[in-house]
Amino acid sequence: MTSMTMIQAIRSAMDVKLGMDGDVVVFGEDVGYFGGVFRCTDGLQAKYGASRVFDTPIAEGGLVGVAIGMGANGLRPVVEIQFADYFYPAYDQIVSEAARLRYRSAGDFTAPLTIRMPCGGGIYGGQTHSQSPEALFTHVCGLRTVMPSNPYDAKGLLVASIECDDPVIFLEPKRLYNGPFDGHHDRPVVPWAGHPLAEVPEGHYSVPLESAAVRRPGNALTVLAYGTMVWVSEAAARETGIDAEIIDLRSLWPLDLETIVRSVTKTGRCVIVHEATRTSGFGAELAALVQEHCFYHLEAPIERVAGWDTPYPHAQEWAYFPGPARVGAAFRRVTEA
Amino acid sequence: MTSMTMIQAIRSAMDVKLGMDGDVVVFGEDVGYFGGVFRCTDGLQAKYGASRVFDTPIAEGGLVGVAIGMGANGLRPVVEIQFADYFYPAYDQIVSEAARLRYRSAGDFTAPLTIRMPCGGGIYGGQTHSQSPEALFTHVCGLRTVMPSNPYDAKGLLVASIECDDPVIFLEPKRLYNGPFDGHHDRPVVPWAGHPLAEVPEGHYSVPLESAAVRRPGNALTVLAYGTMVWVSEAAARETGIDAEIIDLRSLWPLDLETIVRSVTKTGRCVIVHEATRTSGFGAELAALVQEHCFYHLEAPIERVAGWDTPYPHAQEWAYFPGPARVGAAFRRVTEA
Amino acid sequence: MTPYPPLRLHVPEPPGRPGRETDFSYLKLSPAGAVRRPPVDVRPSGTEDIVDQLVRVLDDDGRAVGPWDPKADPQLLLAGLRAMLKTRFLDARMLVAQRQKKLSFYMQCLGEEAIGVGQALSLRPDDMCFPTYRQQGILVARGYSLVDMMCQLFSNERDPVKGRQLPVMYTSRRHGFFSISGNLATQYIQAVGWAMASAIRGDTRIASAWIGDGSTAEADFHSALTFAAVYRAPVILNIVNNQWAISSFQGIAGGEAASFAARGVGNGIVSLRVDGNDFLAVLSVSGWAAERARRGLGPTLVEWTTYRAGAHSTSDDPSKYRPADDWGRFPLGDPVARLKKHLVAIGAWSDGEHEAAMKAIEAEVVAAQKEAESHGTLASGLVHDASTMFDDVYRDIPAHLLRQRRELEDLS
Amino acid sequence: MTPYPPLRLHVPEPPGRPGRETDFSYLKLSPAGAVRRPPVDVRPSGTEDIVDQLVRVLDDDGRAVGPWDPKADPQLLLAGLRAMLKTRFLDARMLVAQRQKKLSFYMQCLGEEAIGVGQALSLRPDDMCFPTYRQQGILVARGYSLVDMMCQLFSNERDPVKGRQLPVMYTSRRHGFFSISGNLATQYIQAVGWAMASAIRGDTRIASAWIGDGSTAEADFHSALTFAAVYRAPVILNIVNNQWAISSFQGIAGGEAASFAARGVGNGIVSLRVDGNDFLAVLSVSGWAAERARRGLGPTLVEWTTYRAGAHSTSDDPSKYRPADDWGRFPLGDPVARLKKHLVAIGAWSDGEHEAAMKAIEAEVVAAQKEAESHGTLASGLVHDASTMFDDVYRDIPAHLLRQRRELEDLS
Ligand SMILES: Cc1ncc(C[n+]2csc(CCOP(=O)(O)OP(=O)(O)O)c2C)c(N)n1
Ligand SMILES: Cc1ncc(C[n+]2csc(CCOP(=O)(O)OP(=O)(O)O)c2C)c(N)n1
Ligand SMILES: [Mg+2]
Ligand SMILES: [Mg+2]
Repeated sequence: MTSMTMIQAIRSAMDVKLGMDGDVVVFGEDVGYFGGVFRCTDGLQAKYGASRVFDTPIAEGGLVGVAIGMGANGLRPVVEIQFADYFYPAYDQIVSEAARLRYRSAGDFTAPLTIRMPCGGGIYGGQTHSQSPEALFTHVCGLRTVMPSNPYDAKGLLVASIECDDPVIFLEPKRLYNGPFDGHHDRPVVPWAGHPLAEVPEGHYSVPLESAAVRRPGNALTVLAYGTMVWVSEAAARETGIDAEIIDLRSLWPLDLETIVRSVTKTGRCVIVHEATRTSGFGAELAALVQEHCFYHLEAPIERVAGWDTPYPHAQEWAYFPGPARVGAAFRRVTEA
Repeated sequence: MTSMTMIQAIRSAMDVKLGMDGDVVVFGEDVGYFGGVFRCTDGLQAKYGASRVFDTPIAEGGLVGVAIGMGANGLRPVVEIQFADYFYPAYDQIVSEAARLRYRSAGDFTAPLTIRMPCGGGIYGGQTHSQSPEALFTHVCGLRTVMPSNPYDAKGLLVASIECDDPVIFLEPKRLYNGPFDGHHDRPVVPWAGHPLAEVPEGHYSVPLESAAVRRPGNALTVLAYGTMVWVSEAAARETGIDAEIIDLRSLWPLDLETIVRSVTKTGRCVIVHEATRTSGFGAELAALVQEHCFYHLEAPIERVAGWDTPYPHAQEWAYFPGPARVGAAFRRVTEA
Repeated sequence: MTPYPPLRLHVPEPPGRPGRETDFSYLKLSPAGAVRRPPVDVRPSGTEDIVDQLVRVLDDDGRAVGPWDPKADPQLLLAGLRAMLKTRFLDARMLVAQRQKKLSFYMQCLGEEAIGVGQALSLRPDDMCFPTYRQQGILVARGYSLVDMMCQLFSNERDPVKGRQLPVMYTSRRHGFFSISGNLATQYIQAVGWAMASAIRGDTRIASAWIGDGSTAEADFHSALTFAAVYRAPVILNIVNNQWAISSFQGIAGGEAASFAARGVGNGIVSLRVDGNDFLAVLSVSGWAAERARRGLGPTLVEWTTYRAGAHSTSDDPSKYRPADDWGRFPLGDPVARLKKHLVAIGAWSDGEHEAAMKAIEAEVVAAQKEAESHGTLASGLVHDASTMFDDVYRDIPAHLLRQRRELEDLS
Repeated sequence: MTPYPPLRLHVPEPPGRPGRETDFSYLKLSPAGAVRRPPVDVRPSGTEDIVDQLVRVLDDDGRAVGPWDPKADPQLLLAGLRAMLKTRFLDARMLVAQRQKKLSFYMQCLGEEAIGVGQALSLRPDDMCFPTYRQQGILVARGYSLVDMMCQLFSNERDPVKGRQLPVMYTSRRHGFFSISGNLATQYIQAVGWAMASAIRGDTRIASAWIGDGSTAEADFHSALTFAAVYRAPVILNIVNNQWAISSFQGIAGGEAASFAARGVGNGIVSLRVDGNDFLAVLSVSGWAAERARRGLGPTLVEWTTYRAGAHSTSDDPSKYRPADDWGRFPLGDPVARLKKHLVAIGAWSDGEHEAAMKAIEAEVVAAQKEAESHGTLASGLVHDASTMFDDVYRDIPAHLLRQRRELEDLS
């Protein structure tokens, strides 16, 4: 066990898999010699050589396209999209190809690839370095979408994603890379060091996909969150004193619906929190599912706290970010309803 | 007034706008000389010349990209994506550029373009000629998403879309091009001729965006549908004898929420029907909104009837298509709950 | 300031339209044997000077001439002829079957048979092809079962892709034939990735990528050229320029100002423009390109000049946008007739043998169809069970799809 | 079969790394004055033979030589020098301000100033530029207010884009400067569309498109070349090859086997490779390309050879991936020093005047900064009100955004 930041944990997952499995390759823009703009692949090219860890041209569609071809030829590519805001040029390859290949060939060809991308705001990145596009993947059948909220899960889920035979979209909340950020941007930065979820085994382990984690048991309401919003929700629970049960979804789709239903059936109230824009966000699916499965237990409307339906503004970042105040207000509304 | 098919109505909208406004241009793959694979632009090049109506290279990203540049230079482009299944290569230009340009430049530049695309199944088109990707647009702030269900609306909404200063995604349910298809694929084809909604003025008129239409008033439950599913829902109501209030959304986003809330408040029950895959489909947003706004009036869980979460299969088309039987079963469940 | 006249938009027009005969002089032709044959280790810029010429082997008299003569074993040529004929018969029968509604849709490759067949015969069986919908010749040449092909076309209960795809969207990993996508061009960059994987793994298998003239405008074409050049991927980048993309002439794809082969040179890729209706040229250039790839010398791009003799698909009517008799006037002729003439000229074949071969092949195709139809057709409704629809979305069926499958089953 | 050795992946490596001096011989240089100057109505293939040479005007002694000498009015050159200096001072000051946290982020164009400035001075003021984040020189040359620029950089309450974009993402329709996107390459095809619109409307305005070497790998680059060639759009397609894309050398973008200018030729576009640190070459080639566009002769692609002297952005540390003193050894030198030398050589300028100009410009920049800061900085929190966040998503604010705005207001 060592204490790792989320960056180190993610790197460690790739390191472990590169070491264990000669078919794993890692590539993307600036990931080779330099080690990635967030340093997630730092040192891996030096360790495994340039034909296993390398830089690519700036062509997201191209790099996902070659990854699919490599997957069809027996490799297990792990590619990085430099920012989630830049996956759009690769969308056709992701949706029409990676997600459909097994189905359309009835299993004759498959593309087991993992697409990593840093997502989310809170770093003054403006509208093109802050997006959370998860709903654009959860709508696509054939894809798995995963988002960890801490170093332990990040490594375990990334290992599981690389080992998974389905294509996985692995979203990394970049604001959590260096510490468990709870939305209080005006307070001193909290590092990962010392946090129990930053205790990460150096070797191989995995966290199963499709399994949510109850981060905070509670009885007053159920909170469905993932990524940075798990920490924001914890802060909101602390600050409002409301006994929230906070579920960290970890795997967005396919989803651990059971854990959700069990909790909402118990609490009768539900708040969904995500950073992505609200309309047609993944929160909509969660709300629809919860009311479908827990209708007769619900005592208040399910609320969604989410990014506003605007691009992520640069100077108004903290008015946009769904911080503890907004989340806490929703807790209050839902418990008082 | 003439009786028009949906194809003729759509053509007429472009014809009227090309005639009225010298800034309107129409282009896309095969839309020029040939008049489009569905003939929607037939005769327009001959009438307005090849610099106003023309063929483009097979590059969806490219043709949307040039449309944005043209929009910034004062034109009002109406482009066709040959099938909605092929918009993916244009997604970056649509999301990162068309939808964001006004915002990021604080109104300094805008791109008033209309992107037409035939969508939906029921024509044995297989997984790449049958998709309904509306949710991939409704999640994107800055876009308007529209889907007509009949010739009158098709023309009126298309005129309104072309005149709108925001970028509009205009989805055309291709199974409705030639008749009001209600899902009974084994019955004789019903043409538009003679249908009241096929009575279309030849000249200029528009149907306002953001306005839903109540297609069938009723008291037993509210049905939210659009495109082909409006006709399928009417068939289901007829066949089950359930007094459904069927709302044709027409504008998916921004949405006429008022009409929806008024209806569900009255009926207390709601079924949402769409052809797109269910998970994270637009139905999820509708369900989330309805339970948010009508929670205390709801007497049963909101149900979604949608395409299964698989690609659209070719040979199993009618097991996939959400036809009257599946929709009717949902009506029964929801009214009996 | 100088007064400039108003600008005007140039929109390329084809050199022929219904009622106006095509002027084929736009096709820059070279005489057979005229183009030099660079060594296989030619540098990326080493084909710059010949990229707009047209590599040809067969002259008008059916003789093989010049440096690109593959000096092929006549048995190989005969195998090619048979595969081309079989492909043509298959297409013809399936067009009829489509009109009979036994399949929902069909796409023939009439006039382009030499390219797929010739390249397949130049590759090793385990080299991987990433075809478009007009390379059925590859499957035929590699001996894929006609019955399996037709079962796919009929979407019947033996359809290897379980009815999930439109007809012609074959897949056969065992025959080195990648699953065809309905989305144009996507497979072009995947082929490069497959080839890169070969290089990463220290393998010797190479990839063959396919795209149409129209589809070169798509993004994936550019990605493919970039990645292939950067990593010197062992891949053959084929462009089938059959002059049309549905109703759009190749000028709309950018073929007016430069050949498609020139795109390769612009990206630092060894590139050639070749007579795609000349089976010997196809064999020769494919073999040369394969040798380059396998020797680690990097990618080769080949623009095959040919003509889409038929409609784009069974949904298309080309008489709406081009002269009806265009193919008959296409200067590079019919690849089958040209190879036959050569074989007869070298004494390896005769009219009688040809006649007999045609009969035998037709009988084989008819027999295959009969067998395939016995497993059902889309019209007959004998298709894979609807519940199979939920398989293969993921490796294992997740909970939500099990629920949906149950819902479907409950309904019936 | 022949035994082939296992394939191996080629991964391009730069000719220099930290601790290993760059060998700049990979840059094919031509002597000043050596490249011929085709007539403006040259055919698309007419620059094939010179596309890998390097158009240069200034020789080592600061003299203008050869057919590309623009014979420019010294006043124009002085305007260029001043705009370059102003750009450089602006960059230097903003780097410091960023370190002081007055702005969140900054990107300089050190070493590349001649290109944006020179092209701006070759265009008419109403020609539309579609820049990347390294063409601030265009705005400076066109006289955009430094205060407005800085207000954008400080994201303050006078920021013309209301704090919505990262610093350097300027927009000014009035100055023919298209809104910069954070997504690479997207504006390249939009420029072509803008130019096509000019042609459709019978206008005489042209467009200038900008992209970096690294970004040429993106799809939109390919679309732009295709559409520009097909419709002969009146556009200048600029590629700024500053050798790096963050940490990736231009070889990773495909610059190893062919120049980026060669991409243009491959698409049937008149293309040149030009010394981008030679202000006279920039003026001359830009003017030539603009004349071609305005005369309806179609697009011109220009690869400007230059060097990214500084870090990619304030978030980057180039010492991690390239030798620290690389720029000092770059063979094409510093564009400002080279133009100054020329002006002194022709007697239009002196060291004293230069010194004085530097002082005056610095004072102007400092004064502008003072004024801009009086309207706030990101650090000071004096920014556009949060409620403005909901404006401009659509032309009119729709109901759901009014609800969200109310929710935000209720919160505070
Ligand atoms: C991304 C995408 N856009 C559009 C289409 C529709 N489409 C199918 S085939 C075709 C023409 C392709 O022409 P070409 O590449 O020349 O191939 P050919 O049919 O001539 O063999 C088009 C536009 C598609 N399948 N995919
Ligand atoms: C679509 C997209 N992918 C990746 C990035 C991240 N990114 C920003 S700048 C850059 C390098 C661009 O290099 P180049 O085009 O050579 O321009 P330069 O910075 O050298 O001027 C990258 C990869 C981005 N902004 N957009
Ligand atoms: Mg073609
Ligand atoms: Mg660069």
